[in-house]
Amino acid sequence: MADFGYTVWILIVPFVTFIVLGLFGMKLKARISGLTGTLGLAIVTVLSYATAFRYFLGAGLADGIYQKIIAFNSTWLTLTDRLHIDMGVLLDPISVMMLVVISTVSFMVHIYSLGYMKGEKGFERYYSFLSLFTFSMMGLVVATNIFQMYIFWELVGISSYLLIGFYYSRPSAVAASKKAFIVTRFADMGFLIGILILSFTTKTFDFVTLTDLNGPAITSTGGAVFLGMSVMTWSMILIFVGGAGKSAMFPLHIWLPDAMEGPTPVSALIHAATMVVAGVYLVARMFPVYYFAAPEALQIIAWVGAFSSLFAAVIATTQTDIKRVLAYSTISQIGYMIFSLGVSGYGGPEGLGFMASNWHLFNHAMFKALLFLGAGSVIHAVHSNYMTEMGGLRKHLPITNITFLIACLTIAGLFPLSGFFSKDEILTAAFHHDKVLFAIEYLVAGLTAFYMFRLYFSIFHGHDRQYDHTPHESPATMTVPLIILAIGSVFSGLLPFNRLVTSDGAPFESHIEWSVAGPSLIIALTGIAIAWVMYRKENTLPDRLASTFKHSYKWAYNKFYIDELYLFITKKIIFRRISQPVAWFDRHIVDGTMNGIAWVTQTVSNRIKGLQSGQLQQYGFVFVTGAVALVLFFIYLIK
Amino acid sequence: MNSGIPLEYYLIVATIMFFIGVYGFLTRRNLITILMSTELILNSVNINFLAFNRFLFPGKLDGHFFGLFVIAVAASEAAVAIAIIINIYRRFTSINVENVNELKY
Amino acid sequence: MSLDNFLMMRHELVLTLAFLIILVAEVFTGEKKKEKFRGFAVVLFAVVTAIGMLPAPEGTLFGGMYQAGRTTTLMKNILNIGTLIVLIQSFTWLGRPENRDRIHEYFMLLISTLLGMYFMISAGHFLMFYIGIELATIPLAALAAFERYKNRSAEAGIKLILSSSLSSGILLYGLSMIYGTVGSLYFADIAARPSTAALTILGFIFFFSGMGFKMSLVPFHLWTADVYEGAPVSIAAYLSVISKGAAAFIFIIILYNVFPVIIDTWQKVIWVIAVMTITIGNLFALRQKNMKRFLAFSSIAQAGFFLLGFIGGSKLGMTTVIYYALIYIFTNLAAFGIVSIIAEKTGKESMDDYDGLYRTNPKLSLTMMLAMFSLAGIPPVAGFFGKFFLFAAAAEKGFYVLVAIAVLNTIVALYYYLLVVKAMFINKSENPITYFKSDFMSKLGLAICIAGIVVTGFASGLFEMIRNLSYGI
Amino acid sequence: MNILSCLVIIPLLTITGILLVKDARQARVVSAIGMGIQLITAFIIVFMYLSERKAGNTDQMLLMSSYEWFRSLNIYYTVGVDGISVAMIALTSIVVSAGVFASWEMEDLKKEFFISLMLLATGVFGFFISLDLFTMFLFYELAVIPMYILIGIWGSGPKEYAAMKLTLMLMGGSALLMIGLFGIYFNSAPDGGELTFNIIEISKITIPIQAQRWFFPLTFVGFGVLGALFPLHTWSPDGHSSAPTAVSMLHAGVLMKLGGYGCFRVAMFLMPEAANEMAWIFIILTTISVVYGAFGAIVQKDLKYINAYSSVSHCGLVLFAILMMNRTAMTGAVIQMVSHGLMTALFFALIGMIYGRTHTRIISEMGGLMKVIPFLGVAYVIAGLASLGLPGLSGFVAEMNIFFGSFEHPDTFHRVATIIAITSIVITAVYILRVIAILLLGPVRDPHYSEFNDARWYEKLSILALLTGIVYIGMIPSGLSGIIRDSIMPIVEKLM
Repeated sequence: MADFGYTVWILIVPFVTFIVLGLFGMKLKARISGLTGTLGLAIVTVLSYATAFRYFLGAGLADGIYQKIIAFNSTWLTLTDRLHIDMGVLLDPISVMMLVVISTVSFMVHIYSLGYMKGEKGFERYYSFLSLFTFSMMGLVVATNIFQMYIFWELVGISSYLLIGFYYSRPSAVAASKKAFIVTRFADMGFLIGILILSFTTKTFDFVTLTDLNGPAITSTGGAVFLGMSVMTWSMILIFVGGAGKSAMFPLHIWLPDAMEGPTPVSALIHAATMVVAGVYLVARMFPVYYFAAPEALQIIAWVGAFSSLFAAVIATTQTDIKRVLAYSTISQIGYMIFSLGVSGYGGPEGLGFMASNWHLFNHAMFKALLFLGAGSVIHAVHSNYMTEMGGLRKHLPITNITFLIACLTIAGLFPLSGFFSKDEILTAAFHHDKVLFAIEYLVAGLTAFYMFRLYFSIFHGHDRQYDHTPHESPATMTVPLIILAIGSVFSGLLPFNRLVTSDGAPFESHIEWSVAGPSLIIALTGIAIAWVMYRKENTLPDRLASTFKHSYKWAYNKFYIDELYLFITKKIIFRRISQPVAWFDRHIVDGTMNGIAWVTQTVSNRIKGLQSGQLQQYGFVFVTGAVALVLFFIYLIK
Repeated sequence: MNSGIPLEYYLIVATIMFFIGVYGFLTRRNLITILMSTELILNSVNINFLAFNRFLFPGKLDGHFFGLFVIAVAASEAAVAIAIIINIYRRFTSINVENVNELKY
Repeated sequence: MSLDNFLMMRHELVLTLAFLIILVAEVFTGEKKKEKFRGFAVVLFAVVTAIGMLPAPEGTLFGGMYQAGRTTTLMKNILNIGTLIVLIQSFTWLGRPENRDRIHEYFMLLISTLLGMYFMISAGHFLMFYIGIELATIPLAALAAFERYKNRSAEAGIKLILSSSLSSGILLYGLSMIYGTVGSLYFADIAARPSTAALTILGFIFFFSGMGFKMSLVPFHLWTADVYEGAPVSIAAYLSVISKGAAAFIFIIILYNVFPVIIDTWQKVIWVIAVMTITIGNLFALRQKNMKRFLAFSSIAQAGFFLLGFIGGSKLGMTTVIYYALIYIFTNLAAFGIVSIIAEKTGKESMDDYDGLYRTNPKLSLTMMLAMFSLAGIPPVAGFFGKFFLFAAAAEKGFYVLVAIAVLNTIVALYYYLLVVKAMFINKSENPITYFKSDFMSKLGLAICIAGIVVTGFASGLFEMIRNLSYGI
Repeated sequence: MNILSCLVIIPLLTITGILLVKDARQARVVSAIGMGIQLITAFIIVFMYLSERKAGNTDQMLLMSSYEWFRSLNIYYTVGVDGISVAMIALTSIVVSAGVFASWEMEDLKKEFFISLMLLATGVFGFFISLDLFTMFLFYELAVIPMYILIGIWGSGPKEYAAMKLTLMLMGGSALLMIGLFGIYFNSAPDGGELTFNIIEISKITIPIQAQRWFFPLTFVGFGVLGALFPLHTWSPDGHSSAPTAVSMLHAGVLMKLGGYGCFRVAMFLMPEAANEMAWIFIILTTISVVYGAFGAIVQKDLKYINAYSSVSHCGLVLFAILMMNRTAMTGAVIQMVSHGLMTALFFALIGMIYGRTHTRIISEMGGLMKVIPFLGVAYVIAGLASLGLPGLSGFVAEMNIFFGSFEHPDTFHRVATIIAITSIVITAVYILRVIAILLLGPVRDPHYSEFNDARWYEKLSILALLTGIVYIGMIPSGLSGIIRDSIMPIVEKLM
């Protein structure tokens, strides 16, 4: 088997960049630090692509099956006699695919940011954080064991926190970053407990051992049963909670729309293409365990994914902030991927959902990054986030217009763009699994097409608004990445994923099932058509519709009040009902007891001062009484 | 030598004297009287010593000697006490024990 | 009786000699030289102390009435050292005009009380013990009333003398009962003829009350605070360390030598009294503002701690009692020394007057802090070692509950000792005690105390020596 | 002379040096030099320890030496170190040095301040090297008492009350401890023979179980008070908030570790049977500590109070892990001690520095400091991240050891307790991020802030010393964890 030892550098390079820019960035010129970061990423990209080519073109194959290759592994910390945390690089189809996705998008974002972030204060800080993120995300995907994954999982969380709060003097950004971190942290607690239970049952963290079909995770009968489900199922559900948190699945999705407070390229990289799909990756990584040892968990995953995709799509139709629309669209699309894993089987054609999910992940990374970067380009031009303040931009931003349109068509799933292929496979997998879920996803497909084109038409069509200055096309540093990503979006549908990324590593045959794909195309087109009618030209139709469905619209517009619910729980319950009473209890009861002891002592001391009255005869009385009392006590009571 | 009065009688007298002394110490207001009450206590002790010696251990004279020494010591004690009482009288112009209570609590 | 035998009484003899020298000297000293006489007397006493350190024969005299052993010699030496410090500390005070013509009296009275204590410690018979205890008490009353023109001094004197006569009456009453049951007042005889009759117990408890008075144990302690406050500072110091130390020594000797048979009873009595003493002493000390009164109550609580060494009846117990007494002498004398220096220079005795003392008189404050820490049992000063071993002695025999009560009380004690530290170091004052220079003798006195406080704890050799001279039941 | 004793002697020599210098301003230089030497000595000891181990010496304690003290009571001055003490010594020397630099601009009574600080250091170092219960106890009390002076004189706010409360509660703990030590001592020779205070000697025999049942809780609670065991932790918020910077650092950073260290070195190691029997009570209490401290921290308004409650939570975790009685959890406990020591010292140092500039510690009265004092701001964020257990920083390593170790227990009770304890990591994130958001981020609140200087050289030195430790442990934990794992073995074996 080929030597992939050099892949360690994929981790080392961005880390070094992070350290260098973090410590000495202040001293460097802004441009130099930007270029340093981009150069580091270029190296990573080259290495990732090289690895991908080598892996998929033979080096990863053995007996016609793509193997799991441990390119590097070293013990970082010994926990118990059998559990130890390793740091290493695991190469298998999904991790290699992720390397490509992350390095591509990240590289594009690095280049794009050179233009987009130009002149921002803290440019070097921005690049240093980007490097940290890239490092963490790379570490996450190449993790050889679930604990390494958890470590990098936390690190991507913190990078996300830092980048969302990049404009730290803006209170909304600060609040958003805090919210993102705490929500995901809460989910990570589930992940950690899940790991605890899993590792306790299986005595290993290692992915290779865990996903081995004869390994302890799969062969164990699950042991104890708790609330009707085996311990294994519980642990896998808890692990999924972690994934759901990162991937912003309902009901842990609330942080993602707010996370749009960060710079737009960051949203493209972290909150659209890479970090948020970590949950999908996690489930894919543990897929055999889910499938064989915790089928109930997989069922839950399917429903969570389906519901999230529907839920987010509905909200997306009502939002006016373009980045928020994209954020809800992201949730919806990730819901697709998660759902797809939930309805997948294992091995060969059975594993269609698994393959489709990963394929969609790949395509989604391309077109969603493209959408965000396009949105960034728009925002850059008009200095606003609200589509109500935009219109007719296609004349001013020709390149952005074209690329954005391509992305919208892709996400709507029009043949022969990449989105069509992966979405079709997902629907096919669902069709064979569960008809209800399948119906939901059909609906979502239509909604997706509708809200994407609502967005597109609102921004690029209609008539001009009053702009402060005439919008103009972005510089080349920004448009080139758009073009590259557009190309990616168009053509990634042609990649033979069924040969490369499958649930068991073995290629299988799959083709487009037109009985599923045909209606889906029609639904998508219908969605686009409705959007055309409603938003192509300025008219009153949307408003009339909104007032007809006043209540549902209001609920959707307010994101079904989930945020308020959270606010209620945190502010009212945790802050008011738990923390303040705890603080009060501590001050007044626990501390009060301590002070009370002191008070009692003082009081007693004051009360008995009369004993020392200064009267000689009273002293004598006490003396004699004391003596007599002792006598009585010892002679008549003790004896 | 035995006069026919049994030991118990002496002891009862001594005990009564002891408690009269204590009672006097606790109730009289005049310092001199208080001093006298302590002499009563000491004398009750002397009776005890002498009676025990005489009745139970006539062979040795421990008790007798003890009595003598107690008397001597009591005298010196009284001397010092009275000297202080005189000083009290000078300072407080009274020898009422209740007035002598500047120091308390 | 040969000269050798006589040398057994060396401590007493030397002391008597010193007494006589002072007496004679008074006659021949002119009016003007009287002030200088202080120095002579202190040096004389230093010589007495030094002679006490020389090796001496052991044995008994006067048919067993007087016993001299290495333990008693040690105890006397400890008391000598303490008295020497007291004398050094009283040097300045004696120089006052109103005291000038009574310097001799002061020395003679003090020496005679010490003599009384020696006889008490060396007693082999209760008669000797009684004479000793009275000799140690009566002159003290005179000393307490030494300041003729102060109401408080007179009050202290009368309270001391009358309380003491009541207590010695009760003590004697108890002794007469013991005499009645045993038929002898020789220590050896009483120990050899065990009697657990109710009358013996009754006698013992009366005897105990008398000793409790000397050691100021609750509920026999009420005179203590008033007398300490009213008496001159050096006499209060003397009362609180020397007199109390001597009482503790003879008490433990008597408990070990005379009443080993009724150990069950006296352990219970001591248990109860110790708890009461420590607790009540602490509770009262908590509130005090007058430094002398404060130290009085603190010394009551300390007396309770001594009882923890008694209760086990073991060799370790006696060792720790003697060891702690030594530490306690240095510690408490340091505290009293500072109180007396400040009282002497400024006339202030209240704790509030000590506010901000550190800023003006840092050295005094530091010494006081050491003393307070030592009293509270904080390492690395000697008090820590003393307390630790005392508690160990009680724990050795399984009195864990008593130890628990005692250690919890040390927290209360720590509180009020820290109040003094707080006053000196932390509190700020509008008009603090201004800076003053102490004279040589005050410094010398404090220096000895500091050396004692710092060294005694670490000097394990001293502890071992005391242990070799101690014994258990 | 034994090199370990140097750790006690150097601070004492430093005190002498401070006394000798004329100018009070020189006191800080003398202290800095003294603690510099101390730091070097500490690392020489670490090196010596490692090389000795490498040479194959498998004794439990290395570098031992023993001097007779109170012969008849069998009290020796015995010193020796294993991996745990070595780790604690290194921690202490770092924190003390950082503390000296953090109090560089001490204004009032400089000499006295540094003398008290050195005295405190003497006590702490002495405690960690002692193998004799008596000397250990002596150093323990020696470390506690200078706190009174330090807080009382140089503190802020209700300092007198806080100082008194802290001292009395800690001494109350040591009072219980003293009884416990007597219990151990007088039961150290159940089959006759000589009583001993030597920990190693006592660990070879079994103290009668009836005695253990009495004295284990006393010893554990006695040490536990210093380790902020619920409900005896209330000295901590008041004490920490009133103490001057360096004292908060030392106290939270090092002194509280005395509690945890004592708990397993004395209470659990010497009385394993009772420890096994009674652990459940204390597990409940420590679990409460962990969660309760974290919740308590959420609503605090004063920076120091937040950290004080956070310390209650984190130190609760130390005791919690110790009670889990297996190798991993106890290793985690020790790492947590080191880690918490470093990061909480850093926190308090930073709070002191921020306070020195803004003259307030109420978080709602500050805002946007990151912009004006970025160095301090970034350091605060890193300390916060370490505190909430971010991988790559020390807190994570400790917590993972603790949680995985605790979860090793097959019974439900331990595992439920573990899961409850885990929730603290979320709550910690809440209060840490809340502070960071209000204090450092957002718009600059006050135009005067622009006059602030960022960290000065001595402040940077102090911060960097602590940060290095945090990052080192977080990045390369295997060194520390390896040393501790080996050394914890004898204790765990005894507990099994």
